[in-house]
Amino acid sequence: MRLQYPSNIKIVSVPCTGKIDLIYLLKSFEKGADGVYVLGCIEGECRFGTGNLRARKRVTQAQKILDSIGIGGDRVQMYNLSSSEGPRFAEFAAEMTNKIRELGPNPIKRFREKLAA
Amino acid sequence: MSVKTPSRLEKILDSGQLAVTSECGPPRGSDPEAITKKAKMIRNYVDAINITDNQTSVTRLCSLAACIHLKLMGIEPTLQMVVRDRNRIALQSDILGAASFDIHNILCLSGDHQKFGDCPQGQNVFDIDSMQLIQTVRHMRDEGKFLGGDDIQRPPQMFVGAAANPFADPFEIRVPRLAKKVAAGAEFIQTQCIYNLDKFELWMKQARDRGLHEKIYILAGVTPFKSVGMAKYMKNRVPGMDVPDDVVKRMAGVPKEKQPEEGIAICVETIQRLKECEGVRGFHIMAIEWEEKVPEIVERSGLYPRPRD
Amino acid sequence: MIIAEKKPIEEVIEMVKDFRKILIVGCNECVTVCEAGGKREVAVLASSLRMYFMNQGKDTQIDEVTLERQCDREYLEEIRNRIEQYDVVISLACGVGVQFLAETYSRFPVYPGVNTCFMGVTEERGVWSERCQGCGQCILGSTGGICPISRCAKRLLNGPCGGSTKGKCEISKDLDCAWQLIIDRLKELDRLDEYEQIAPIKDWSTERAGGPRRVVREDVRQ
Amino acid sequence: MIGISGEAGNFEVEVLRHPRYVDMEKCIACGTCAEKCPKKVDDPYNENLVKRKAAYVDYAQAVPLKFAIDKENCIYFQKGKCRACEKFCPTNAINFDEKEETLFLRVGSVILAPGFDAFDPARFDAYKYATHPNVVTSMEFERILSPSGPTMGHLVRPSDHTEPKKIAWLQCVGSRDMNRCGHGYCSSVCCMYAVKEAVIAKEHAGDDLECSVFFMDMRTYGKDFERYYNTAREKHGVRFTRSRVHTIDPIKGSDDLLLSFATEEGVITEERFDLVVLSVGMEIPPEVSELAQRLGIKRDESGFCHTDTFYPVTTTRQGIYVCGAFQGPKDIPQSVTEASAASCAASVDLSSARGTETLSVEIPEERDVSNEPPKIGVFVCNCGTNIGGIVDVPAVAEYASTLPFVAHVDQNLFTCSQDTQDRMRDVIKEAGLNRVVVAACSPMTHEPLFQETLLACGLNKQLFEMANIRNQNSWVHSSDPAAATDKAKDLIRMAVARAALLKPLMAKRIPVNKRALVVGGGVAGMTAALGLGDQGFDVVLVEKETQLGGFSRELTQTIDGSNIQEHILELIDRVTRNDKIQVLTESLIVGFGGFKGNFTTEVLVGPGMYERKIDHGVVVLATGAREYIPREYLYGEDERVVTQVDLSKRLELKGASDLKDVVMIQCVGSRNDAYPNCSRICCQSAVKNALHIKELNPDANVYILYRDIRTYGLLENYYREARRQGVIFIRFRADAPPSVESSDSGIRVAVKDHVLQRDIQIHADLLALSAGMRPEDTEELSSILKLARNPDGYFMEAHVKLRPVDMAGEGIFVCGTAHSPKLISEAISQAMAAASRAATFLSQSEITLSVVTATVDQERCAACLVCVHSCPYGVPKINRDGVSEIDPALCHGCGICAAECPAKAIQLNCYEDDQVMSKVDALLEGVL
Repeated sequence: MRLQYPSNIKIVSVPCTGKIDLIYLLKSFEKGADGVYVLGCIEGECRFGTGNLRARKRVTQAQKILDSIGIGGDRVQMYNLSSSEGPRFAEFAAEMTNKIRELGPNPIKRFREKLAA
Repeated sequence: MSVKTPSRLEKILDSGQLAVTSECGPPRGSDPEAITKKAKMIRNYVDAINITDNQTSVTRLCSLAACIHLKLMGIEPTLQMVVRDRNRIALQSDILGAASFDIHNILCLSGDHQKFGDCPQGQNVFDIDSMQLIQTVRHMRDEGKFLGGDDIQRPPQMFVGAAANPFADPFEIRVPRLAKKVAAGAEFIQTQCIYNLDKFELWMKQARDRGLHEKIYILAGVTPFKSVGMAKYMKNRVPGMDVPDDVVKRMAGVPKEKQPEEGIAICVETIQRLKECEGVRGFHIMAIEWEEKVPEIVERSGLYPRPRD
Repeated sequence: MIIAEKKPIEEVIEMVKDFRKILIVGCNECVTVCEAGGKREVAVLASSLRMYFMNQGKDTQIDEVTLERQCDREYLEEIRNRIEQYDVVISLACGVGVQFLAETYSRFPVYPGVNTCFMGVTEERGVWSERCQGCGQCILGSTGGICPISRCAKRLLNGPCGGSTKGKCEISKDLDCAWQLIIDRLKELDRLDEYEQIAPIKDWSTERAGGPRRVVREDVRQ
Repeated sequence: MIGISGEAGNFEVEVLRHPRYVDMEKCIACGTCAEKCPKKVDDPYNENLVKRKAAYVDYAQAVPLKFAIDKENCIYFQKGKCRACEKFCPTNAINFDEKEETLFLRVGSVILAPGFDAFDPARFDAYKYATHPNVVTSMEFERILSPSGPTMGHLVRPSDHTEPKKIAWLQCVGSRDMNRCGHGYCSSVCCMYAVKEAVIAKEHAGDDLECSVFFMDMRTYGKDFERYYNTAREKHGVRFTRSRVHTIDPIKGSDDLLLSFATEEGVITEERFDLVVLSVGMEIPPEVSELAQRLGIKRDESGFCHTDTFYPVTTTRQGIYVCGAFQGPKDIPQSVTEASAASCAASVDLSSARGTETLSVEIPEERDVSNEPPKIGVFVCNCGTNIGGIVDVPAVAEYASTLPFVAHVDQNLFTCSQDTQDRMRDVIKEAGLNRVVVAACSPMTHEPLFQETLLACGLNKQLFEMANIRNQNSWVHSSDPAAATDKAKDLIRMAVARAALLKPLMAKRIPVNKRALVVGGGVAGMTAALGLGDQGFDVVLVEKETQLGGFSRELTQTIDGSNIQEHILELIDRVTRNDKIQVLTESLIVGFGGFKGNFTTEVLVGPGMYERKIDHGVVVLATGAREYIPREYLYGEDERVVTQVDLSKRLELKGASDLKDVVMIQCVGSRNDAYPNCSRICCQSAVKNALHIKELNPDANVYILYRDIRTYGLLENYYREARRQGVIFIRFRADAPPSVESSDSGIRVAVKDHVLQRDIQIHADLLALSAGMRPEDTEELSSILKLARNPDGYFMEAHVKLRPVDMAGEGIFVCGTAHSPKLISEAISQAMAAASRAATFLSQSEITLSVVTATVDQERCAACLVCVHSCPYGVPKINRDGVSEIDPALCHGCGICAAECPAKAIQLNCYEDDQVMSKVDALLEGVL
């Protein structure tokens, strides 16, 4: 369908969102990502049963941690869609990008600046 | 059963008359007036007055001091003692303290868990349990010895009581548990408030079947409802309480202003019915913050006047 | 096993916020199994702390290591060579491990990263419950294999109390009344008559009351 | 297909192939032709609600994904000039000279799967479909709900694109309607899809949307369908009204519609709706009828292919089989099942030819690269102008050459073309590359091709990585070429980083034991056993009773009069005479282990309980079901109360001459709180027995007390016939069931008739209960074989629609009533389907396992059991050494255990933590 979506999104693929470790989410921010979102299958339609539900729990855990260390839990999100839903993919991409734009850059990117100060 | 202590309560029970006891909760402050006032109200209508021991884990004036106040007024107190807050050293020590004032009745209890009291973060003790407290008092009285084995100079002379809840779960061990308390050395029982008379009578029957009614004096516990709200609260919120639906319905069936009267009526009817129940040797009237109604209940139940010395 | 819970990240931050070189030490035993202090939790805490410090504009070095056990000296020795580089250690082991680590490396401040809760079982993944308080005088033989000391809120040896309602404890509807369980079990074992035997007053000297405890086995001691 | 000559085993099929005017070899599906084509055409895939171009692809997921030119609408073909597509096609794939082609195919068997057409309601004037935009068919509504549809899933009505607040579904449009369209049959699928559409519409539009379904009988008879219906009604608040709407009228001055209908109580009512959906049925298209005629295949009066009850996929012409809606109206699961069944029947005919026309590829020995530092070759594809037109490919290639471990960079016009592949092969060899990154399109379509090239160079195919700079970049960021170029660099940097960490992995191959175990010797089990035995596979058939036949031994005849006992005897005869099939009766399964291709089952055989271990490659579960034993309506207390199965037997033995009044009660033990689902077969059982009584004794009165009559598909014809013969159908509501009393003179049945609005008393000689079905033995087997069951106890297939006879565990299949209640003909189809699916396993001599499996670092494992608890398939086990072990043959490769492991002792091959995080690290390089 070639729907346009923001180019700042890069995809890292995994066999199932159930494979996504909490550490992956945290480390992405530690390395300077402004936002991370997990795209899983529709709930109830995980090929492996409950992988996407587990992923959602981990996203919630990551949100809590990011909130408590001042990075902002809203920077990590989970969305669900099926493989035929191109428009929703583009919609989520735009939604996430807007959300991150509102939140601004990952605050740790100003680390060097703050260190110098 | 023969009289073993100078307790007046024991004497009355031993004489075969129906005993009447009641209870007072000490104040959350140091004014003794709160106790003495309540006690004056009911002194001529009961044979002994229990003083609760930090009931529902809410910190109050201590049971021992309140008992002393009664004693000084010439009223016979029953010292309630829970094992929640004191270890075996403190318990024995307080028993001796009470005995030094010639307090002759003690009621041995576990005590409510502190979780719902005013110090939910506090530690509890439970060094020994209520069953073992019964044994301890009897050991101190009858053997004249401390738990540690040493002799007691002037051992305490106490008539030893325990609580029983005929309604708590599991029902099948209610009578075995009573038997266990008898075996531990309890001499009288004050029961949980009775609303479910059928179930109470079943319990009594089972107790009679084992001959327990001849080994221990059972005082049936009653508490008048002030309102339908109180009935519902007791039904739903108080652990181990059995309030049948028809009792709640009966309270709900009268206008709000008539409810206190209805509560008293239920209470009086309960006493009257249980007077006929073999093995019931008296009544323990717990009129919670409503002590002024005790005389009326006693009178209307035909339990007045009380025996004189 | 020993059950522990992760401390809130805020509490850990408060403990170590003034240090610059932090070593987080996990334990591959109980705390791994109860998912509070294994390698994964070490990585999660490390990553979280790194981000926290960077966000504060602080250049803090945070390293991770997970030992086989922290309650044996030999395993603790594995970090002897590298511990010199740090100015603080956070241990995600139970209180036992934290102390032994602190004892072994007495020059280093050691902070706990978990709250040690109790000795218990995994009821299901994510649910753990207490089974033993280590009283040193096991009475399970007379209570049908159910411990009233660790499972009754009042530690009654002659329970239940009057608060037992529909098989649940007076302090919580989610908590089984231990004495109900004991009675059910005795019944199942056809031993309900034993219920009427009065449990004697317990000797607590082998428990906490007796002071810090120690077991010495001369037959195996070297 | 023009025609078939010859005979079974040796057909010659004449096929006329229409030109697509696009060379399939050259087309790279870039879509330039469609983009440049000036001609807009109605898009039939989207029910003509939007336009596509004359150069087109059917839909985004079409297979093969190749474009075509719609000759009827092409400007060049119609007017003689244009050829814009040809001019712009980057691969010169357009070929206007392509001609029609006649092919002659030599085949042994033929399977017909020509499908159906949705009924066109334009011919119903009263429904205004042809004239009012807000009356749509269910097919159109499907497209409106679809995210890839004309409104991208935004629920709006056609007339004004506003969101409807009130939608009505009208059932049985073009079905169960002899008067207006001559379709007497039920289309089987419309009730369920209407419920689904209503639920999804509410999910899209929110709970404020009012959804009303107008129906005659709600036919949610399939596995777990009734639960769905109940949820739609109770949880989602979909309203169901029992009425056939007679007229839809436009409301003047608005785009709304007025529905006129009579309620069940006979009250004439009108109601306004924003949108009306016609639940259109199925019909056989004229071209299919013509095809059948050309092939000389018999059809029934409704146009569906004629088949025999016991041979449900066999046409009247030998060697030609049928599946799908041409065989009779059916839903997707049953179509998929039947397709496998047809393939089983065809494979039996062809079994002697199996494996005779295969080719094998020579692969050079693999190079050991374990001691070499990574040497990565990066191939950046222009994809014609698809990538190159947006992304600055030379700059990207230049950038790639600066990345660590990159030893060679190429840019290609089409990396997937044969000449580029040849060149890649040379470069790998010359430059000694040991990792390859292709920056092009989607690995979904192209990874296997590039991996072939690696294999041909002696490189392990795992040493390959793709960066999708087309689908994830140039196509979707075409408006910002600079950003797309930057992103291409990022994606390649990520791919190179991962490539450097790739390790060769050898796919494990395991031999397949070519024997099948069939559990259950009823109709399904015997049919499955024959399906495999007749293809030449060894079968062990395990039956717990002393004789074969299962529950069908209790049955007499099917609704069309076919003799069930004769068929069972024939099956038993064929099974026992088949030397490939070994039958173990009085046998009990007590143990099970192993994995796909290599199972071992322990069986206790015979009265002596002699223990046998059977090694086998697959399992077919056919344990069946039995009739529910009613606790309702005096069953077992009064001998005049019987079940439908009892009644059938009685009619067979004693006839019906002594019967004056017979009452039947439906849904006994089904559709209630304890057992919410429909048992599917009981309505037709009642109709069958009612017709039988009428045949034996036309004077007898038969009353059927029902909730919905669910004679789906062609069974509807029997329901109509029963009404014609005077069988009286009385509906009752679930909350007011009939009451039954016993008296000396008969059984008194009282029920409230909702049409007549009064209580009815019937004095019956006999009361027949339509008792539902209950699964047999699934509980114990599920614990031994670790199988999933639904809440009713039936085995749960791997995927309800797409894998209807596969169990989740590979190599295990299910059929018959062990799967759900069903008719004999359906059980036979499913048994053949299970045999066919099993044969796909057994026909291989070895299975190649996926390399994507989890492995445990046993040194680190804390034996915490988290993997054991979190694996969806129960694969990890704590082994004798006290650590977790994951059998690669059983692992499905989801990686859940790896993510959950608190000791981080599990890694998933190809997705090891450092491989995944290398991409993140590379992406964010230099950010801090």
